[in-house]
Amino acid sequence: METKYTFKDFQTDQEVRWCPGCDDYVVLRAVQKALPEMGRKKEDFAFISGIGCSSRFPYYVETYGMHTIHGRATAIATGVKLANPNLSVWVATGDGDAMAIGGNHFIHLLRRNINIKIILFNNEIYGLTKGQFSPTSLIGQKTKSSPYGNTQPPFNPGELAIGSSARFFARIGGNVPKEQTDLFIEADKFKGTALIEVLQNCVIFNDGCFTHYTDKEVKDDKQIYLEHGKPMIFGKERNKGLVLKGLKLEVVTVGENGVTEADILIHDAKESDPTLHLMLARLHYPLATGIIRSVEEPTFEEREETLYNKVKETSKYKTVDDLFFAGEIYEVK
Amino acid sequence: METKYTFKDFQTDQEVRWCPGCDDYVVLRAVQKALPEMGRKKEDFAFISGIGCSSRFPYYVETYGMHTIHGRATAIATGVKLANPNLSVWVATGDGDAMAIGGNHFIHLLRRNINIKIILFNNEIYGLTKGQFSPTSLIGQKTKSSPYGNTQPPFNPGELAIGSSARFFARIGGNVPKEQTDLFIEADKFKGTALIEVLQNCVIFNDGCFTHYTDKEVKDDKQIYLEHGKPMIFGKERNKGLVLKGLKLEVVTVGENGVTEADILIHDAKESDPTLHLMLARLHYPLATGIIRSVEEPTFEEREETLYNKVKETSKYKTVDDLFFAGEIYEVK
Amino acid sequence: MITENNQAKQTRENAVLENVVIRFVGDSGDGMQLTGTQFSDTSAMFGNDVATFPNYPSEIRAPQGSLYGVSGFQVHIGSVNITSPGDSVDVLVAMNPAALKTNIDALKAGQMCIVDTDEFNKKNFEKAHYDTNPLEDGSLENYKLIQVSMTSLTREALSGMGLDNKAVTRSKNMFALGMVYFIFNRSMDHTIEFFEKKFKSKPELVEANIKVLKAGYYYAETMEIISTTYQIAPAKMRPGTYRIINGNTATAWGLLAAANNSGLELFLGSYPITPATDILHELTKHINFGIKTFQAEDEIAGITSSIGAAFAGSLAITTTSGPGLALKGEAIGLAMMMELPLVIIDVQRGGPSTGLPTKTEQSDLMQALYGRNGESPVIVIAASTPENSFDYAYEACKLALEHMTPVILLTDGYIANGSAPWKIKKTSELPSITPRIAKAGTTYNPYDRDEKTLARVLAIPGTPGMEHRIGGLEKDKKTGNISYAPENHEYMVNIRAEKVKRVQDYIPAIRSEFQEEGDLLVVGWGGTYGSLSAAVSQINNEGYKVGHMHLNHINPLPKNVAETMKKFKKIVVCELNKGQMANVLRMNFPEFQYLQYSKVQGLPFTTFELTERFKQLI
Amino acid sequence: MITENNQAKQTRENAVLENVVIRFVGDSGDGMQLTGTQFSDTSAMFGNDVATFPNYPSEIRAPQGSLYGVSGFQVHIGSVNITSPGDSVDVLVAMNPAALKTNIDALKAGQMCIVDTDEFNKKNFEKAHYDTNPLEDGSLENYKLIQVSMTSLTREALSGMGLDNKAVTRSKNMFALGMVYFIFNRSMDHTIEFFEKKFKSKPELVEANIKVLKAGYYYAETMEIISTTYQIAPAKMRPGTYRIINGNTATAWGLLAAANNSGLELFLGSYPITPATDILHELTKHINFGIKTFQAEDEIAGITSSIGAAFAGSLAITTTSGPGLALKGEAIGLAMMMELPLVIIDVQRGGPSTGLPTKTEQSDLMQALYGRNGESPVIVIAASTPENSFDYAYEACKLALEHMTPVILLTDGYIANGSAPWKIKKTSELPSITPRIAKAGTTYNPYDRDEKTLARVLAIPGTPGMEHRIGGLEKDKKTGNISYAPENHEYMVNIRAEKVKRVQDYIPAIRSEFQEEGDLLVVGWGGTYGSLSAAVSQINNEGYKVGHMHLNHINPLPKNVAETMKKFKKIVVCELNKGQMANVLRMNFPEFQYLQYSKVQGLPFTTFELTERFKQLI
Ligand SMILES: Cc1ncc(C[n+]2csc(CCOP(=O)(O)OP(=O)(O)O)c2C)c(N)n1
Ligand SMILES: Cc1ncc(C[n+]2csc(CCOP(=O)(O)OP(=O)(O)O)c2C)c(N)n1
Ligand code: SF4
Ligand code: SF4
Ligand SMILES: [Mg+2]
Ligand SMILES: [Mg+2]
Repeated sequence: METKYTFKDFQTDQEVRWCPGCDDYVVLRAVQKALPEMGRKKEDFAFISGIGCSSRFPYYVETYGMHTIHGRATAIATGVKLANPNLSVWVATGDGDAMAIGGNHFIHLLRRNINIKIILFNNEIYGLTKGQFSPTSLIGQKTKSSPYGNTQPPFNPGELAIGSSARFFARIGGNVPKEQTDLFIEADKFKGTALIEVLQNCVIFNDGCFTHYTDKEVKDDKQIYLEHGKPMIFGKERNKGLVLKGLKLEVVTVGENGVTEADILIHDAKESDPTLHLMLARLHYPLATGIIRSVEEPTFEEREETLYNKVKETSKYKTVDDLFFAGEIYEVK
Repeated sequence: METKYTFKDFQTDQEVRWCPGCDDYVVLRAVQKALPEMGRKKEDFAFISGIGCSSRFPYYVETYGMHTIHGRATAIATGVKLANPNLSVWVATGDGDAMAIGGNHFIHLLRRNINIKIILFNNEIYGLTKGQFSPTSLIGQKTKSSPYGNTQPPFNPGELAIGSSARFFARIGGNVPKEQTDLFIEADKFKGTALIEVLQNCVIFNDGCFTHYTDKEVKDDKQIYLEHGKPMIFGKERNKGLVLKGLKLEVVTVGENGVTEADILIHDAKESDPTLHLMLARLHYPLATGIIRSVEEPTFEEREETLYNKVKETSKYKTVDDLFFAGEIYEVK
Repeated sequence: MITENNQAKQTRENAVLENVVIRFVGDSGDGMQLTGTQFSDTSAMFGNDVATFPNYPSEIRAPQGSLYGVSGFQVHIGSVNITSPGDSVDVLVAMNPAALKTNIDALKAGQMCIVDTDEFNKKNFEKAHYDTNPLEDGSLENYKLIQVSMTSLTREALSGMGLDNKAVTRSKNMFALGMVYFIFNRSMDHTIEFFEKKFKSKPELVEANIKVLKAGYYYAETMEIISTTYQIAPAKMRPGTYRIINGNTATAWGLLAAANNSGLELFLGSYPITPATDILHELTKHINFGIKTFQAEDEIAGITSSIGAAFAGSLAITTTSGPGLALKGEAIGLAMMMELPLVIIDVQRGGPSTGLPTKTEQSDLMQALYGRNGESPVIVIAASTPENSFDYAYEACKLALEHMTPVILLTDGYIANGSAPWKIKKTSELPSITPRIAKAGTTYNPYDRDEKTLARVLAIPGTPGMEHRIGGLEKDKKTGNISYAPENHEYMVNIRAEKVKRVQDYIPAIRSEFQEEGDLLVVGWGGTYGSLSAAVSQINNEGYKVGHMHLNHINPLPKNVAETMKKFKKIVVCELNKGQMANVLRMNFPEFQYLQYSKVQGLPFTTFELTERFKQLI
Repeated sequence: MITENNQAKQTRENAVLENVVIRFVGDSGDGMQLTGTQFSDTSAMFGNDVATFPNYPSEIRAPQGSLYGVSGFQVHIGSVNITSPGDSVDVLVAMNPAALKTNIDALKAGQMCIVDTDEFNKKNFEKAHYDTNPLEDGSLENYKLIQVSMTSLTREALSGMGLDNKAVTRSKNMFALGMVYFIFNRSMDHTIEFFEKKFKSKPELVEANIKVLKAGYYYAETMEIISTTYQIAPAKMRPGTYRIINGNTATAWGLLAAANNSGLELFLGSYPITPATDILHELTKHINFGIKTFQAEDEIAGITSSIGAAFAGSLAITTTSGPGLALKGEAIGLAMMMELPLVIIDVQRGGPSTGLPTKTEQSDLMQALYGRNGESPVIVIAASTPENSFDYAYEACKLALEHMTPVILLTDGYIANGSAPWKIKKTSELPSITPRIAKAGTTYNPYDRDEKTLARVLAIPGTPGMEHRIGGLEKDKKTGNISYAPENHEYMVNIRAEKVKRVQDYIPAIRSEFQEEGDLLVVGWGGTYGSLSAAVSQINNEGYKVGHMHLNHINPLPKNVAETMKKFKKIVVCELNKGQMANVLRMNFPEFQYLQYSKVQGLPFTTFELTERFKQLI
């Protein structure tokens, strides 16, 4: 490439049709800013989505894309990537699309570790169908389909994902474009299935559901932004930290009760044992954001490629015709 | 009930049609022995299955049952239980039925915590369709559909289940009827979704896949049978044990290097934090069997019942007619 | 259609009309749905017959002023029988340029167009892709244009109340409604009461809305811009207690009534999908009746949980729309094979695939009949109006429970969202429902059949002595055990088909409306009843001899369909698809020739296009 | 049918036959499939025409000796054209009482029944529900019963080799095969070579099997139990190189050929299901050709991953059977809407629901045509013999790629598992395939269409300058962007249908075989070709004038169907369902009257039942 792309190169001519104030706009912009940084040609991306507000995403990214059917984005992306491993394949999906109707393909994609990036727009609601509870809605949440309060305990996407063998899991607020851009670039660098959960505010049907974590005022105190190799420190004053007490994570204050920075856990996203990552994914105070887990292993397509090379080498048949004429054939004169 | 049932009361007139030597026979017998111990009437059970060798199960249990379609047993059982909470509802399902085509319903049932018992016949193969790899088959496993070796990393059912919020998870060998019977009785006592993974040998298509754990010779050394409140001790000599080193489980020998029984971890199946349960579920040496996790929480149907009572109390409408005639009505004369 | 009987009263003309079509259009945020509903409710209570048609954008909140963000609500009221919301419009209320642009074509020449001039500014012209100001460029000269600064007048009316700009904008729809109430000589009482109830705890909102409503009313009365007001007399309707109801609510209530009358608990397993979701919403509100609604993880779990509930003895329902029905195919086959009662409701929308999800269409008929593997006939019926959705939902339950088979009920986006007066039925007035449930203590064979209906009997788990297993494999005709025997399979395939066929004995005969014989028989089914009936009525008024046979029962068809068709020279099948019912008739009655009139635009038929077509055909 | 031209040779009679049907039956573990395959391969190599039909139990390993555990393999060989495995049997080899009991009815009176007397003991009588020994109770007196202690003789033959009992039992099928080889004057060479290859690394197994084979052969030769041997001359077949192939393998290979000739990578997304799984197995073996097979988590992921691959430029395939097709409906609609090339193969089995999974049926036709929401026509074709499954798989790919649409290929369990000689086609002999792929550097509009075919062009991701988005919502006819415009929707619905319709110009005309005009036209489709052809051939031999029109192209139908039908006085549509093709014809050609002959027993038609029926109808 001669000239570097800017985010404008990834804008389409389509009018963006989300509700004014929806966090989806933030993610779109963050993606459009991240793509030029990935050192790939514009035509080498594919954005695949299902159905939902967030699934309109591909229409707005100037590259190849498919807006498909509800819940199947991960499975369709699987086919795109396997058929054409050179593409950088991205899935845009909602909490309903990915974890309600699409739950099966979601967990199987994570299990297989295909090099696909999933942006999960978690707004804890079905937006497009105008506000029913989703598999991440909270107990007691009042929605159109739970007028007296939701009775279904939610999934924690991080726990479900790591339980399905996710090797890359990150979480990020819906209102922090800069951090999102960084995360998307990191996800692209990761070789394997990468899941990025965005805490996306739906201004219409679930406004403020993440405010207690993401509001500018409280964000630094209520979230911990994890970085590999760095101590788990957070807080406006950057004086809170996480330590391990037995099998529990505890919040301590540096400088209090003799705690020093050296006592604080160092984040190791690359540890293959998921125990600590799961504890972080489960944490409510502070809420863990950033890259929680990032463990490279052979991808499915690499395993397939290896197998192909091996079988090709040893195969008796160079052409399809060889096969047709091999073995038990006979002549009729 | 006057007279107590025996296992014979739960035998049907149908010829059992599994392959000679299949572990499914063992499980069937164990279930038939467990049912009389549950203090329920024979007609108050329902066994629901999908499709697969193991899914033939309901035909052989003399109570209510349905042999349905592939992958949907958990969803159908959900309807049975919600419609009729008095029933003791059991699902018989294979690794393919539950975790391939049925993966979505499986994780959602676990999330919702409906009081249903799932017996997962994990033989790491599709039996009924004559031997394709399943989502629990190992990398490299040669099957009809992976003649050069499987390339898809497997699920660990325990990890997937607990990642989906499973509150009860147990694992047991396919060849230990007595332990199975005990487990089924315990599962019945548990209030909530209970998953019992049976390591079931398929003599035809995947013979011996668990032998290194389940063979009589090695069983005591390679498995640890967990019991709530008891130390995590195993081994033919009962001198091996598990201790926690940081975030890793380690095997130690009691009497060596100053290790005493007091150092050994005590199994707490009822701890609501799943961290240690997940570590146990992931363990390869020894393989954890018995009840790994058993944490009671309100079931979905209880939450629904509570809601119903609340809404009923406050509702304006006593009858459907009340509703029809309420609000904006008008008379035409 | 306005037929003016001029009767000058006071200084203004006051015309008496038989019926009138009013369309309110504005931004999604402009409250057009509420405005329309208020007008239609008020008119219904006044005694008019009423039909309504809401039409909203597929976006949740489209940008203000945009063309695709226009939301509309059409009301057809009359002193005569009203069967459809009407095609062309007599009064158009357009709150901004985008609304005007996208709706003006529907307004009849010479008729009234009321606009909020405050919104006709450069910014909004751009958004609506207007190059010039339509109020000034002469493009509206064929209409009676009524220009009102509604926003400013609303602001004025509210001045001193300390409300912010947003509140002002939000209530200007009441100004429009007030004006329309005046124009049609309607009382404001119903709407005033409505606000008093709705904002019980926010008296300032009650006050504001009423103020604006009255301001609009008095403005129209006072200013010399309205030259004619109209009178629409009460319609002759069957005496009784009425309410305005939309199709989805009527469907939900039909299910409630069936649960009540069958003595079973209702279980709904469903996954949200437009335009069916409101049935789930409605039923969920009423769990106090001991019904159970279960929002499942997907459509397959929706139906399969219902199958479980059916086995366990509930009145089992699943609701969906086209793509969801496709996903349920395999499970419908299972229910059919196990011969369990199950009601599947498909509120059809524009297809194929995701298609036009917020638009109407009738293109799932073949899918309903054939969308699953093997020979698997089920009962298929269709509702044809918002209000009879109640009856067909009820009948679907009755047929499922009494004949032990899945029943597919087809409705569509048009009747699901449209509304009309419903003469309320008491549950005690409805036909009885007798579920086929085995009584404890009798001997039980799961596949024993009733001699007449061929329906089997259900033994509910928990009943002692009736333990049994059923499944999706072919089963022995006697024992119900798995059977691979060739003749048994053929026998069972036949008997399952025969069971559905015999439902003919339990459904009413069909009849041709307007004419029992004649030159043309218009055949329709499902949600097009209103449009077809209006068109056939009109063409008969014009002296043609045209009948209207409208099918609600599709599989099986009523017994006398052929007999009914025989009496006409020509048959035209009109449907919002490419001819699916025509093909069903060809399969069943190949001895007739079927003309077709198809429309696949996501829209209902109009009277005009229908009558034109009928005339060509005769 | 044995037409004996007695020609006594040596001491024994040696009859020359035109064709003969042999059925090998025994326990699942008795190796009947191998035995039958060896016999048919040897006969084919000798020059006979051949058709085979395996029939195994649905259980994986049923208990030994049980009735439902019987496994069979039927071979029909001839010096004449053989189109079906034949109905009734000339030689029955029954390895145990259960096998005898479940198969004896198929044996023609007076014909040869060979049994292993060692297995006729009390235990096995019980398992087979025989009250008395059938070899002694006179029940077999109408047959030429040949009693051989095969197990003992096998044990003897192997004595001294140190093999265990299991090995003895396993090879006794070779004793039977040896005998049959002698009876039909067949060489043992092919089978000997087979074992030499198969057990290359286990010479003791090679030796054992050959020993037993020869023992059987010489036993038959030596002992005076075989009074007649038979000669079946080579058939007149088109010269060339042949192999015996079953339908599933032929299907898989047709796909391989299409991938090769289209220059695209093949991608198969599939989920195992009987009887389709073998296509997945076969393709997976050949990943060395650069093809990709993906065993997905379910049918939906099977097809949707293929849709992804199609978008990415692969030749995309998904394989399944009835219940799986039901699950794929929604996704087929998506592919249809996006106008992507995709081949969906449905190997039909007995339905509805799980039905009779190991049996054959043709009851997915309507599902293939209509099993999804909205107006969503796709191409539907059907293979009709094991060997032409190759051609139709190939054609399915060609049509999909050249017309940019999903294509459903229907086969069935009968032709999928049956086998027949295939004159091998070189890939270079096949018609070319030209996928519609946009070339970099040209201007690209995703929904620009070819004038003749109306097919759009695919721009493969990775091609610079052609970035675009497609989806399941209705799209603008020009830009491909989302469009809710009413007329555009109707236009797009019509053009998608028209595109499929125009495929008529690219498929061959149909013709009626045997007679081009006459009293009766037998119409069939798909896998019944062999049975119908055999029956029509026979009835014409008997002097009737009956034609046979067999449809492989179903949507669209060939152009000259009506013309072809017109030439017959009566038409009877014969199918293994309740009349689905008859209804398709009624929809398309309502001007004809269609008689029907349906069979839904999980079994193919027999010549006898067909000819009887035809005679009744004429
Ligand atoms: C097969 C099918 N089922 C249901 C729907 C209806 N539907 C569309 S989007 C959606 C859920 C949207 O929620 P989510 O995935 O969280 O996305 P969001 O709109 O919140 O971004 C549903 C239920 C559909 N389009 N197709
Ligand atoms: C919709 C559908 N897809 C596929 C199948 C074919 N099928 C039946 S059982 C089965 C898998 C069986 O494996 P598992 O669930 O592990 O059970 P097992 O036989 O090993 O006990 C498959 C793929 C089917 N019957 N229905
Ligand atoms: S409904 Fe919610 S999620 Fe959807 S566009 Fe609007 S704000 Fe965003
Ligand atoms: S195939 Fe395997 S799992 Fe199935 S019955 Fe036989 S041994 Fe058991
Ligand atoms: Mg959401
Ligand atoms: Mg299995």
